[in-house]
Amino acid sequence: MLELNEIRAGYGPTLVLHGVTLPVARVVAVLGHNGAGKSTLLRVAIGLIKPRSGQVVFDGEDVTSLPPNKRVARGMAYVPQGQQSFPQLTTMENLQLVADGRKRGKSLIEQQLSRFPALEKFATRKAGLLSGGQRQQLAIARALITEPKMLILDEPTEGIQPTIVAEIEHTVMQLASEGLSVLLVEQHIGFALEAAEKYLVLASGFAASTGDGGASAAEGVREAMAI
Amino acid sequence: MDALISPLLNGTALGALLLLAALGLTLTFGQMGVINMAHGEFIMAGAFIAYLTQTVVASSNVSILLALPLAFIGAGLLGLLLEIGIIQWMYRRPLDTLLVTVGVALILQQVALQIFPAQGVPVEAPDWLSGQIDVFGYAWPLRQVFTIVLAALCLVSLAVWLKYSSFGRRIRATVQNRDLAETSGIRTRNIDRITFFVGSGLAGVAGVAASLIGGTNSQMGTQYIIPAFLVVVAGGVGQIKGTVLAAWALGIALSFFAEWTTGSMAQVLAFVLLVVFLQFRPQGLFTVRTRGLT
Amino acid sequence: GDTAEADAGTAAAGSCIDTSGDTIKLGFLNSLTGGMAISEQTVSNVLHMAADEINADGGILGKQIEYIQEDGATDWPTFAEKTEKLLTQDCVAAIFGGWTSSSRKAVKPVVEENNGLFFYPVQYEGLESSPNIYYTGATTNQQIIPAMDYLAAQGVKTLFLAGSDYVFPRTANAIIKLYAAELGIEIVGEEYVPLDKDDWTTQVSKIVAADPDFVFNTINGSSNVGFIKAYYDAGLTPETTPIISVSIAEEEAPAMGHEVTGNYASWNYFQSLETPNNPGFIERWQAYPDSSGVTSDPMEAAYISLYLYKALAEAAGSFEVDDINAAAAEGGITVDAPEGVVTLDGENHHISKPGNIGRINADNQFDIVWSSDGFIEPDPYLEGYDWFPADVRDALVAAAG
Amino acid sequence: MTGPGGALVVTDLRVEFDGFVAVGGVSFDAHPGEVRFLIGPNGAGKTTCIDAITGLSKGTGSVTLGDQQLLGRSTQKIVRLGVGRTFQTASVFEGLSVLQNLDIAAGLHRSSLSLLRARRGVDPAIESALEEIGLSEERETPAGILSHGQKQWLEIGMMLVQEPRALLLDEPVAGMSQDERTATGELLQRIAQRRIVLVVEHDMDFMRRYASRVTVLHQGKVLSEGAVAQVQADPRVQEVYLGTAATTTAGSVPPDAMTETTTDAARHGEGV
Amino acid sequence: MTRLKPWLPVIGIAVFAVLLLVVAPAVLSMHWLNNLGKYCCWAIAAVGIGLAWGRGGMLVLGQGVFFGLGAYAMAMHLTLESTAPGSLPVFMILYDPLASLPAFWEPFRSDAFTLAAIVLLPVIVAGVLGYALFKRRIKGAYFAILSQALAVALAVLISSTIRETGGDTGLSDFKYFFGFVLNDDANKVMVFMIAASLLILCLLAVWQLNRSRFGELLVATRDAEERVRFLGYDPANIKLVAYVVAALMASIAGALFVPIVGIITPAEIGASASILMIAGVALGGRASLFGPALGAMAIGWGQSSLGSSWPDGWVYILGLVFILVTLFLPMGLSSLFGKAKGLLWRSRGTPPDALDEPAPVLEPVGDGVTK
Ligand SMILES: Nc1ncnc2c1ncn2[C@@H]1O[C@H](COP(=O)(O)OP(=O)(O)OP(=O)(O)O)[C@@H](O)[C@H]1O
Ligand SMILES: Nc1ncnc2c1ncn2[C@@H]1O[C@H](COP(=O)(O)OP(=O)(O)OP(=O)(O)O)[C@@H](O)[C@H]1O
Ligand SMILES: NC(N)=O
Ligand SMILES: [Mg+2]
Ligand SMILES: [Mg+2]
Repeated sequence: MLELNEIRAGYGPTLVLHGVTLPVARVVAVLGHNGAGKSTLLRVAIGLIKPRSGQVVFDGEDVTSLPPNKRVARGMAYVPQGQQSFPQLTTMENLQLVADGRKRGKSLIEQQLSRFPALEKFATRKAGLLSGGQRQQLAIARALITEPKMLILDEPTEGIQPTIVAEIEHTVMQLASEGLSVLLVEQHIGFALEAAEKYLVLASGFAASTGDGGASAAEGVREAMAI
Repeated sequence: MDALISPLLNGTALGALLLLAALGLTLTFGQMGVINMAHGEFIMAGAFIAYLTQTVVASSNVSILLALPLAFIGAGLLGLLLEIGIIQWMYRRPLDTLLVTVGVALILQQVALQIFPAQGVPVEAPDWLSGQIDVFGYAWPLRQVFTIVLAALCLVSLAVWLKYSSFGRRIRATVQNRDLAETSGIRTRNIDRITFFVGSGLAGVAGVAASLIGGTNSQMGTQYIIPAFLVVVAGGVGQIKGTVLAAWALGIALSFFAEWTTGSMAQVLAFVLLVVFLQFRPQGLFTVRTRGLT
Repeated sequence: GDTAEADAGTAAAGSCIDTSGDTIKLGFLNSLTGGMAISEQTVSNVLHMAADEINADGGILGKQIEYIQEDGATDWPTFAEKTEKLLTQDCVAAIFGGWTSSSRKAVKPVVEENNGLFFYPVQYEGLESSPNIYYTGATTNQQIIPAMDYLAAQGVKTLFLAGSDYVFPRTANAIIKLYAAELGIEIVGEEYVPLDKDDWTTQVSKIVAADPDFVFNTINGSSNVGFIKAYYDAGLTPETTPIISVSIAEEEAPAMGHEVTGNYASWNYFQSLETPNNPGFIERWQAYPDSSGVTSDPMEAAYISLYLYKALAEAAGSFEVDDINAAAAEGGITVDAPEGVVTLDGENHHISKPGNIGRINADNQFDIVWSSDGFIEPDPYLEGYDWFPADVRDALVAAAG
Repeated sequence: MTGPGGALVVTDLRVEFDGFVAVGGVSFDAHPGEVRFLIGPNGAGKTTCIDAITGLSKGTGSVTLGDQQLLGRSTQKIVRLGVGRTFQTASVFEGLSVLQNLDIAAGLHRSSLSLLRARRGVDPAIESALEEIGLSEERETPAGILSHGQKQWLEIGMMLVQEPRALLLDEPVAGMSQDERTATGELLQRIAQRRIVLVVEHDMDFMRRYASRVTVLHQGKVLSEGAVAQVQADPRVQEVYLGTAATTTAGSVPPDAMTETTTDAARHGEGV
Repeated sequence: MTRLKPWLPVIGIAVFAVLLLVVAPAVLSMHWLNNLGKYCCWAIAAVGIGLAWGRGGMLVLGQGVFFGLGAYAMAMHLTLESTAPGSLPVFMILYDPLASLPAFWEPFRSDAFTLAAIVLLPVIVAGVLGYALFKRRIKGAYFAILSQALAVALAVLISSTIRETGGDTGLSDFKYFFGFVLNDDANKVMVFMIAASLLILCLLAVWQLNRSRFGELLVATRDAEERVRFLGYDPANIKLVAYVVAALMASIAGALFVPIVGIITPAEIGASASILMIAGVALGGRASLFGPALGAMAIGWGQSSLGSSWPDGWVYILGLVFILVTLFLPMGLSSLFGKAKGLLWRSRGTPPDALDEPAPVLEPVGDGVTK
């Protein structure tokens, strides 16, 4: 579904990704140390960063030069790292924002509210006043409301309580099993590998190792990350 | 009692004019964070458009009504041009937009000075605006009533648009987190453009009102810009109801001070009062709280 | 430097005016940018026209005028700086321009220090004279006092004063109040608004409340527009509460539309004045590039100023300041101006002028309703008026040195 | 009193926002020598507790460090009394180098006048903090281009050079990889030998490995308190926070193992 | 080379000093020397703005207030010095010849009081104002707009107290400067030398402040004010120091402007004048040492020369300076130099000075709350 070919990208004068190619599979996990360039790769995928060279292909279409909103319109959804929200909008407005203009907008919101009860409880509170974990739930809910074909998740369980981590992991697995494509960055290697068909380990902006997912891959990944 | 009526009514009308001048800023400054010092020159553009309309449609009874939408569109287009040409590169540097737009303001003033007669041009009020209505024995000029009605209309439409339309939500979202808005599927560039268009367009409408009150010339914008920003700041940036209250309070204060002292002293006192007020309510009349290290 | 030099007025090094070639340099100093560009661009333009005319006519003392246009930028220190530049860098023989009294007061010490010449074309508050300045606009006894006399003759008993907040209106009104007391006219209100502010509503409400017989208007610039509109809106009309202005001329009136029609202005020159020279002047001006199409008192006075300089230089047979002042002191310098033949007072450097009062008609022209008997001699210190406190006059004359 | 500096004692702390009770009467204490954990569901009020202790939010009740009352004082005063904190999202001075960041942090007890002099050489305290946080090599690097984890370490280093008596860390290992977590945990244990360390975390494996005592908050109240095993065994804690999975993954099983029982846990996932 | 690096600014200042104090008086005509003196005044104010805005992040849009305090203190003194004993300044006679000198003028007869006022007035006013604003955490656009409003208020106040202050016309026609006759070339050169020396002093002072720990702290406060609070500092105090120093410099600039230009008016301290001061700083480079001073001098020169030869054009150029510099060179012309230097140093393995270059690419994208 999503192909990232030979991506070179960075910020200002510094190059962060040195020609990274993503393995092609429905569910791909990207692993690596802090600062390895995982988030950068995801930002390239969604279009927040223009790669200096390389190609982003989604659903057979070259989207390298499309802005993020057009990629979203084509079925990508993105949950950034760091519990981001629209702080001055209420929880409900945060959700309505993405539901606007969708036919089943209302019921999509309902669906997410029942998935994340905390959001229902704080529907009228400004998102900026929510706790970190609540905001992260909101971010995931926002992404799901767009009914994406592909979900790009940047450490979606960071800062979330274990029960909800489990819930999120379950949701991701389920969506994946329903046919949704997923590009996932996770520190929980076990979960990442369980969900993923293929994985990519990034080290200092280079693809250090790739392979098939599954629990058996864990050893290899740990080794690749250790270097 | 009588001594209070006239400054009260004059002040309300003055407040309405200030509100008109400031309403656009609640969008461009309050929502988008752009400190547009050329807003005064957009007001000027609105006034000149009122004049140009009059040169085409001779009857001032009709032309002023025609001028309102035209000024909205004309000033809006100017704003759009500014957004596309300059502001779009600067959303991450809000304070710097102040400097850029000072430059734009200087240029627009000079252009107006060279296009139009230096002394300014006349904008004739329609007949239906000459005359007064009696309020407790005070003959209240109709033109002041008109300013108030116009301000109220703009205010209500803007408030409804922002609060209840999905567009309003999208504007606010874009301002608060541009990247997130973009990756939530919002066409942020369109939002920027439309917001700036409407905000600047409102300045144009204010310009039509201003053209009926004072001179229409290249310098006219300069007298509105600072009070308009003060009104927005005192109201609580981005808070329309705060802006309304602040504009009204400033108008009333200016009027009463002018009643008791001189026109110049009134300016000084009103400014100082505002600064002192912000001392006590640094985030304005109405505030929005957020958490964290912002 | 040393402190011993007692006399601060020591003339600077002798002038550097260059008379060797076949041109003579003159400086024009007007605000071409900033708020006063509104008024001063026209003055600058008419100075160019006068220079062109004089050049076409053979120049001054056979030398073609080569003018250097400077921008005062509506900033008084800039006026001072440019004056100094024109005198010491460009070595011009004389400078023409200025509008507000503030600009003149900024120029004055500089021309005095450098012993230069400055020709000032706008009506002002008087109480000033300088060996280095020639005033071709009206002083108070040529504009304000005739206006007051006119009001008294009309039976005006109560008067309201409205002005911009700066030196000319403040001083003019101080004089008006003195004279009003003498004439038995009661001043029922006095209001000032900053020069760059258009909002007059509160002040006009006070006029409504005071219900004066007449309003004396010393507002300058575009603030007049706001004043006139507020006045009209409040239901005041020339029939019940007429205004007499000293700074609304043919140039300014159009910006106020029909709402100013019927009100009065006191000037020396009007476009509608029927003098032998006026039609030609109007015609040449209307044909001049970038002309505003109408003539007005300040621009006419600016036009005169260049001719006055020509007359002085030719009488002196020299471009040197001291020679020119000497020629002025000799007396008998006249200019056949559009407003009539004006005569220079060699003592106080002002010119005689006719007093006229006009009423604004629908074409924004003035119907003349009163004219003085003959020309009024300039009396900047109001020496001929015993209601003016002698101690003030003495103190001012003493301070002027 | 366990240590020289005295304990951090929170008594009946309450924080309200427009009528919403975010923290409703929380009491706990932390002593030097232990790594104290504060856990609880999202929105339980953990960050708000820390905000109140550090003067960022207004609270009532009492918070003492040794014999000093902290509540009601300004943030900078509280810091000067010896309380340091990190934030859920790392915040360092991006425009300044690592060294400058540390130097500024170290400067809080310097006299105002000495501020006017330029920095010469590197304080030994800063040198050892650089060692401690493993950024010796990066001392001249602008903090803005450090990785997420490095920033978090720098933040800890900035606290260390201030020689605080109490360190409050809000999710210090969020987003860190496994070995980085280990490094951080060991660092915290070393620090805790002489200081009060209070950690807010959702990483249960991390908690199990490094916590000495744990307080569980729920809806602004203390739900449970005690040693790790004790708390983990508490059914109420399992219900609102850990999920039943926790019982099966007790011990030192890596957190990744938790995922094996996700479906199970999901049914208990109640949220806040 | 590396050992020399920290001293490069001092060498720069020394070169600048020689140019101003030795070369300029030797080669320039009196007119241009006087103008250069005027640019020096603006440069002094700009150096302060560089500290407050460039380093401290406070967009001080109302430095005219402090410029005005110094200028009017000096102008009142010089006016009294030029007035015959027992008589009133001329402009006062116009309105009320019998009244006595306003009480607040009296102390300005004294040389010592005047000099003290030039230093203390801005310190006190900026101290009180800054304390109030910063303690209430007023910053960003709020601070900018408020400070601008204050400049307007002061300018209007002076305009409308015509009898007490001379109003819109301002104060002018000064004959003596602390006993020296002003209309004397030797004394004019002396006044120029004073202004130029003070500019050099201000540069040295800001150079030392910037390299001090305070300077680092100021940058830290600019970039993350709340974070500084959590290190135990009160950011309000840090900002206050920079603000007061900037105010003091503006006041000194205003005080020297008066004898050099010979006139002070409310327009020189109002909104446009204050913004013009900012223009120079932006052009030169707000965060650099020399940028603000050189930028201010460039704008001054542009105004004198281009403003003469092409007045409309000058307005357009000024407008374009604002636009283009802010758009393409947010750190001013000096950042071009900085970039070149950066390349040079990087190639030798030393990173560029992070303080000078808050690289915009590092700006966070996160939950930014617009204030
Ligand atoms: N906005 C930015 N400007 C400059 N450099 C950046 C920016 N964002 C990230 N970097 C740098 O790019 C590199 C890769 O960052 P990235 O965020 O992609 O890492 P990551 O693998 O997602 O790490 P983490 O696990 O900590 O989130 C790091 O060195 C980081 O400092
Ligand atoms: N300023 C505020 N105004 C209103 N409500 C607030 C405010 N700050 C926090 N809250 C609410 O208080 C509750 C506690 O929030 P807090 O951030 O302390 O949770 P937390 O325990 O740190 O959660 P997490 O683990 O998700 O970070 C939340 O419901 C939050 O929405
Ligand atoms: N002299 C004037 N009108 O200022
Ligand atoms: Mg990341
Ligand atoms: Mg938290």
